Amino acid sequence: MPEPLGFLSAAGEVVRDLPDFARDGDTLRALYSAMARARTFDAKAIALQRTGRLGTYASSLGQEAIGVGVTSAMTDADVFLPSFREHGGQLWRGVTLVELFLYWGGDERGNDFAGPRQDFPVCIPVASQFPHAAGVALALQQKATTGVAVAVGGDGATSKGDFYEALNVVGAWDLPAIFVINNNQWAISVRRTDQTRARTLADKAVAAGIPGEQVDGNDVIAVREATERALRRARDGEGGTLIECVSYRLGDHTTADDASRYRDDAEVSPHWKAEPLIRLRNHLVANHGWRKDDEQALLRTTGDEVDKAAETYLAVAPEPARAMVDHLYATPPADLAALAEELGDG
Amino acid sequence: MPEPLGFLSAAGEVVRDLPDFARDGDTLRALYSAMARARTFDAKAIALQRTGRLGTYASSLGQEAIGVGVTSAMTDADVFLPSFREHGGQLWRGVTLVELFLYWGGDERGNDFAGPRQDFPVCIPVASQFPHAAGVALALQQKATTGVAVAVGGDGATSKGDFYEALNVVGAWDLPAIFVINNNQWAISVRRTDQTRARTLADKAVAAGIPGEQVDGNDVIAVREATERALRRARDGEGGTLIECVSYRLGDHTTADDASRYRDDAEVSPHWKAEPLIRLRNHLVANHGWRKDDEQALLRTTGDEVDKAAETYLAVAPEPARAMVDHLYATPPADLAALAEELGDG
Amino acid sequence: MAEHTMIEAVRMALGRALEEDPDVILFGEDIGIDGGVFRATDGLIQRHGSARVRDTPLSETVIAGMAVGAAAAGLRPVAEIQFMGFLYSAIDQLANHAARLRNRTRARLTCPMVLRAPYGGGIRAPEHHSESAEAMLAHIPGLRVVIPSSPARAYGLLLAAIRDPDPVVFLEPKRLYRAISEDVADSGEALPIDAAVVLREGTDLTLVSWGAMLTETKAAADTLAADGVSSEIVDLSSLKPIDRRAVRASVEKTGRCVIVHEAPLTAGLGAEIAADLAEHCLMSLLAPVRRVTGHDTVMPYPRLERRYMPSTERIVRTAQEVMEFA
Amino acid sequence: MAEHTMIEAVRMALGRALEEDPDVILFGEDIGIDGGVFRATDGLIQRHGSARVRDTPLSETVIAGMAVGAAAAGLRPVAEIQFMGFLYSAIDQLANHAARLRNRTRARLTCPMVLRAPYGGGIRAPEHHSESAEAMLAHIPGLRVVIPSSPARAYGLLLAAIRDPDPVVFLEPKRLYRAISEDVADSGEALPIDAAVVLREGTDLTLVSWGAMLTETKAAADTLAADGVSSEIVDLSSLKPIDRRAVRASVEKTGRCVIVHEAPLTAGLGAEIAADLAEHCLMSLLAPVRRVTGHDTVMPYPRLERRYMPSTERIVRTAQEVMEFA
Ligand SMILES: Cc1ncc(C[n+]2csc(CCOP(=O)(O)OP(=O)(O)O)c2C)c(N)n1
Ligand SMILES: Cc1ncc(C[n+]2csc(CCOP(=O)(O)OP(=O)(O)O)c2C)c(N)n1
Ligand SMILES: [Mg+2]
Ligand SMILES: [Mg+2]
Repeated sequence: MPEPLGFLSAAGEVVRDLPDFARDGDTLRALYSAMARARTFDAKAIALQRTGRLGTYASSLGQEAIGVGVTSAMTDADVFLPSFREHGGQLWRGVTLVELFLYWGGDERGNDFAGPRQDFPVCIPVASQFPHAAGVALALQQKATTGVAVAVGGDGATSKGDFYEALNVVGAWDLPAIFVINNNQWAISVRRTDQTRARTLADKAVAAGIPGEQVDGNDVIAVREATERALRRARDGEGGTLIECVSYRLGDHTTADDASRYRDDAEVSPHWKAEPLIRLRNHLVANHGWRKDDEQALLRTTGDEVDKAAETYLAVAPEPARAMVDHLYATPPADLAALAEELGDG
Repeated sequence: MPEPLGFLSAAGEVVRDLPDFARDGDTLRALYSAMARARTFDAKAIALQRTGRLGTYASSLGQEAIGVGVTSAMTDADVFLPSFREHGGQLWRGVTLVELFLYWGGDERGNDFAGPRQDFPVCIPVASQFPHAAGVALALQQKATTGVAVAVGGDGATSKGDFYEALNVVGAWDLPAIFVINNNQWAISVRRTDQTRARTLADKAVAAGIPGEQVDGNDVIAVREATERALRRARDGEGGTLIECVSYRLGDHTTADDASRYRDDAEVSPHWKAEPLIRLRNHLVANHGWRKDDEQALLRTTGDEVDKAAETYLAVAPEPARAMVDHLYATPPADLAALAEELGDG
Repeated sequence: MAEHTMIEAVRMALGRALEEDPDVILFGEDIGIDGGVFRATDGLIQRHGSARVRDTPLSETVIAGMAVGAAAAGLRPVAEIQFMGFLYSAIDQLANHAARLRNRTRARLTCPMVLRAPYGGGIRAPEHHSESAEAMLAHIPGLRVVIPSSPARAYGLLLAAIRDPDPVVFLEPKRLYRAISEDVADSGEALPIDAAVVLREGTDLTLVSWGAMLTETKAAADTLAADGVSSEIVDLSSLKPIDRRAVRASVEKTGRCVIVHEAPLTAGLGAEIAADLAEHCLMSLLAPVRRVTGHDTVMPYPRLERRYMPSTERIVRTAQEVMEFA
Repeated sequence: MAEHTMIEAVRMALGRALEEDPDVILFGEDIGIDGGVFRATDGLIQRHGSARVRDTPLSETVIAGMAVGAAAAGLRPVAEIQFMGFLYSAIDQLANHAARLRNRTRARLTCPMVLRAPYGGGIRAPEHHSESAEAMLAHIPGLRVVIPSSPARAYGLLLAAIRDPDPVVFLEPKRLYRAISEDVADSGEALPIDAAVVLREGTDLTLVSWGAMLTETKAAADTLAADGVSSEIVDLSSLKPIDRRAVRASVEKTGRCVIVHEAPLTAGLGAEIAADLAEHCLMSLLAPVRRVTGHDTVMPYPRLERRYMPSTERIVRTAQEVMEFA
């Protein structure tokens, strides 16, 4: 069984020849900053939830390298279809912090991204984004673009028929789609090893006859590199890829969850040593002159930015009641038009 | 890529050491007779359908070794969950010809087997029997029996989420279940190779982390042997197995289908040389003294038996209208009780 | 103008859509070289190629879900579910995604897809091949559910469904596929998608139905006419949204109503219509609103199928009771 | 006797069933060591072991389909779908198999399974976590659909569902899980499963509802009582089959009826009740039957959720209109 693809050890040492992009300090700094931004957003979101100012929230703590690594390889021609745990990826794609807060605060306008207009919003029904990704890939293929559909789901998502049916059609039709698994070892309280007996989740690609690869999901360089390769293959008409990113969910499943019910600290602690930010920071410090100042400045600006976004979000008044029917159809049928009137702008 | 497990060549020569059961002439004659019986039933069913005396019917022509091979390895402790194309298997299990005619003639009583009371009836929604098999296996395991749930589905069925979700839980829970794929190369008009890019359908077992094996589905000895081994593993607590039986659908998909729309005779003809009855007959002739007389006697008795069963079936009056509500619940709710009265015995 | 069956009209509309809009794409099981098990797509792969007329793997969830994705990304997928009995696996994608994408993105992403499926019984098909589960779909906000009742209506409504900017489930009464022919011009003209139509005007009684059951409904109206009862026949046509005004207007005129559908009684769509009338037309009603439906049970196997389906006689008898009510 | 919340009552019933019948088995996502996301199964795996309280992979189709197989093979599976919004993937197995197995085998195989799922909104949950799709399930012949309205009723009805020889979908109003406590004895006594109950007797008006909406319905009845209007409250309780006699009897007495449910209006289960009354009680009705329901749209995200849900005020206002009708 091959090791998952990785370039940086948990301590940040280079363990394999770096891909070109990872030799560039600016690129690495950008990746690091993006992960830090996601983590800061995360902390703020949890704080807001704890004080009743945000809805149930799914933290990406410890898995920031996945969303950031994947999306940093993508272009505007591609389409991103996240699960509910890829805030870092959404942010990299251009979704704003305010939009994310709005979504998690329970406001549909959070899905009306100013940025990546073609990207899908957060997907709550587990694995149901994979069929969409197949459909998006079909459209991209049909319209002879170079675009690729890139969907992310969890380890639990791989047990669902949607995942499998979609993977299979991606194979059968050579669709330009990449399915990324954020294997954070847990689906709420169910361990990866209780979810499936498959040796790796990447192995599930065998069932669809497409390449599957396991990468170190805490190594943003590995995630990006694997995604870049898969994107290249897809753009070259070679079809889809399944990428399993091995990571760990350091926090609760969501703010509604209490992970201490089903796992010990003793299990969690070692994973803190392997999380994605430390290793890249170590690498930046050792190789690209990243200093304490840089770190502090980053945390400060990111913190400020997130705080400001939170304030903006909190100041956004809810939509009028009629919004709940105004967008159901392009042209509201008679009854809904009447209902909208009745609900009014209050 | 290993060859599918096979013992008899298309011509009936032994190409691999025979398992013990296959050295016994009586056993082989029983298997041959069962396949011939299925084929005779098949011909009669098609004839009845063509003359408006049976509903739409799915022929098992050319795939008789699968149902017969699989069920001949099973015991009464096991549960059979067929698709809609495993008449030979159902007959071996003890379902009567009259019951099969009734079912395909559009009468629910055809599912009320006198014989294998625990077996499932024909399953029309493709692949939906696999979750049932997982559930049956769970019950067999829970009740500490030695029983195993054995489900059969088609190559097309392997594309459906039901198949995959069930296979996965069989793996995750070590359930005593065997999933058999009748890979007859076609799902109505869709070729196996357009159904999935998986190298083999047996390979799909990788996604569930259970053993998968490809066997020559036209070699009843191979099918039975692979099933016996899988049954043994399951009874020993070693969990489930996926068995792909490679065969070919010689006839139309059903009597409602016209296969000439999507495949040429040129494709079909060579497969007639590999079909399961000829090879076993040749083997019986060469090794077990099977003579023309035996063959003719078999065809005669089987033909008579099937004709008589058809007559019996045709003489069975439809149920009274109230039957359609009488069996919906154990105790009909008030409205249905009233409806039953109203519909009456006419 | 030539006479066409409904299956031909469906095919004509699909062909027209493929021709007029390069974004239209068809996929489903056996719709390619086989032309669909009912031949709705016969010849289309030859004319439009295997990129635009595609056989899918046997995966209803992905058929629906892929349509959502393709629609959001700029295609106009017209997907087929081979029989309504196999559409249940698509409900999750319909309810949780197709019907919501516009609303939950505040119209950033939309879902102009059509999911076609033959529905209904009466052709002695095997079990699970005769479903009429339209009411389940009509309960999903954000969907459209449309059922044509004749070749011409199938042509015009299917074009309307394909051009509609929102998801439409288009249910084809398979019993009518070849049962009737009528003049259908391949004019490219769509019919209004949200409108019920009065198929026959009348004064004494309103008969509301849709799809194949209009056959028995019309026959019942004929019988009733011979008895001097003038029935107005409303073809509901759009089951979601419902053209409540049209139904109410008819019942306000006639004062009596019988609703006919093939699906089981309980929570069938007839309930919604009767409830609407009970709320909005109570004072116009001269008699209880009655429903003639499939019995409240699973569609039986072919041998008892006829005993399940609402018959002309049942409709006539119920209508007579409604007429006699005082 | 001690006071218990509904979630405790559910847990008590599950524990009792596991104790009294070795064939009872529980499975679902996170129901083991985590005790279910709402803690309905808290402590059960410790008491009954991981063979009888099982965490499934994340696979709703197989949860339902495995329950069918296990039930047919002699177990009494009580499976959980984590939220009703994820139950759509189970509908195929429910409609095509669970509901039919007895009928299609003429009772050779039966399906004594329960599928539990929390349903409904009002707790500011994320999208897809607030579904009320009970009407879709109530349209499936062969199923039972049951919704409790209080801890004691949850206990008694869940035991009844588990002991019932046919498949039951047991929908738990999650808004009530911890909202109310009442005396619940762990007596092992089941409640009648097919019966509606009159929660409060009255003479002027019948209010029909179920599950969590009975909270607002009762509050509305209180307000109306202060105005001198005496409301009879019928808790439908069994949504399939419907206890039509109980509803009719009440409306025949009061002459007026308002139905309250959280699901969207169109083709909601209120339609069936109104239709039944329109057919069978027309002459008793002194006013149109009205429905107060969730708006005919998708449940909005939390910020607008309250504006979607039927409020006490909406019920009162509608009831007043019904009372004023002349
Ligand atoms: C179809 C479906 N079933 C159940 C749920 C409830 N649920 C939300 S997240 C989750 C676990 C998901 O695990 P995984 O796929 O590993 O993703 P993770 O949360 O670990 O990122 C479950 C069961 C859901 N959202 N969708
Ligand atoms: C879920 C589902 N979708 C579609 C159908 C219609 N249908 C009946 S058989 C069939 C093809 C099945 O192919 P395969 O699984 O290879 O079995 P075979 O018929 O070849 O034995 C289809 C599409 C069905 N019965 N069930
Ligand atoms: Mg996970
Ligand atoms: Mg096949």
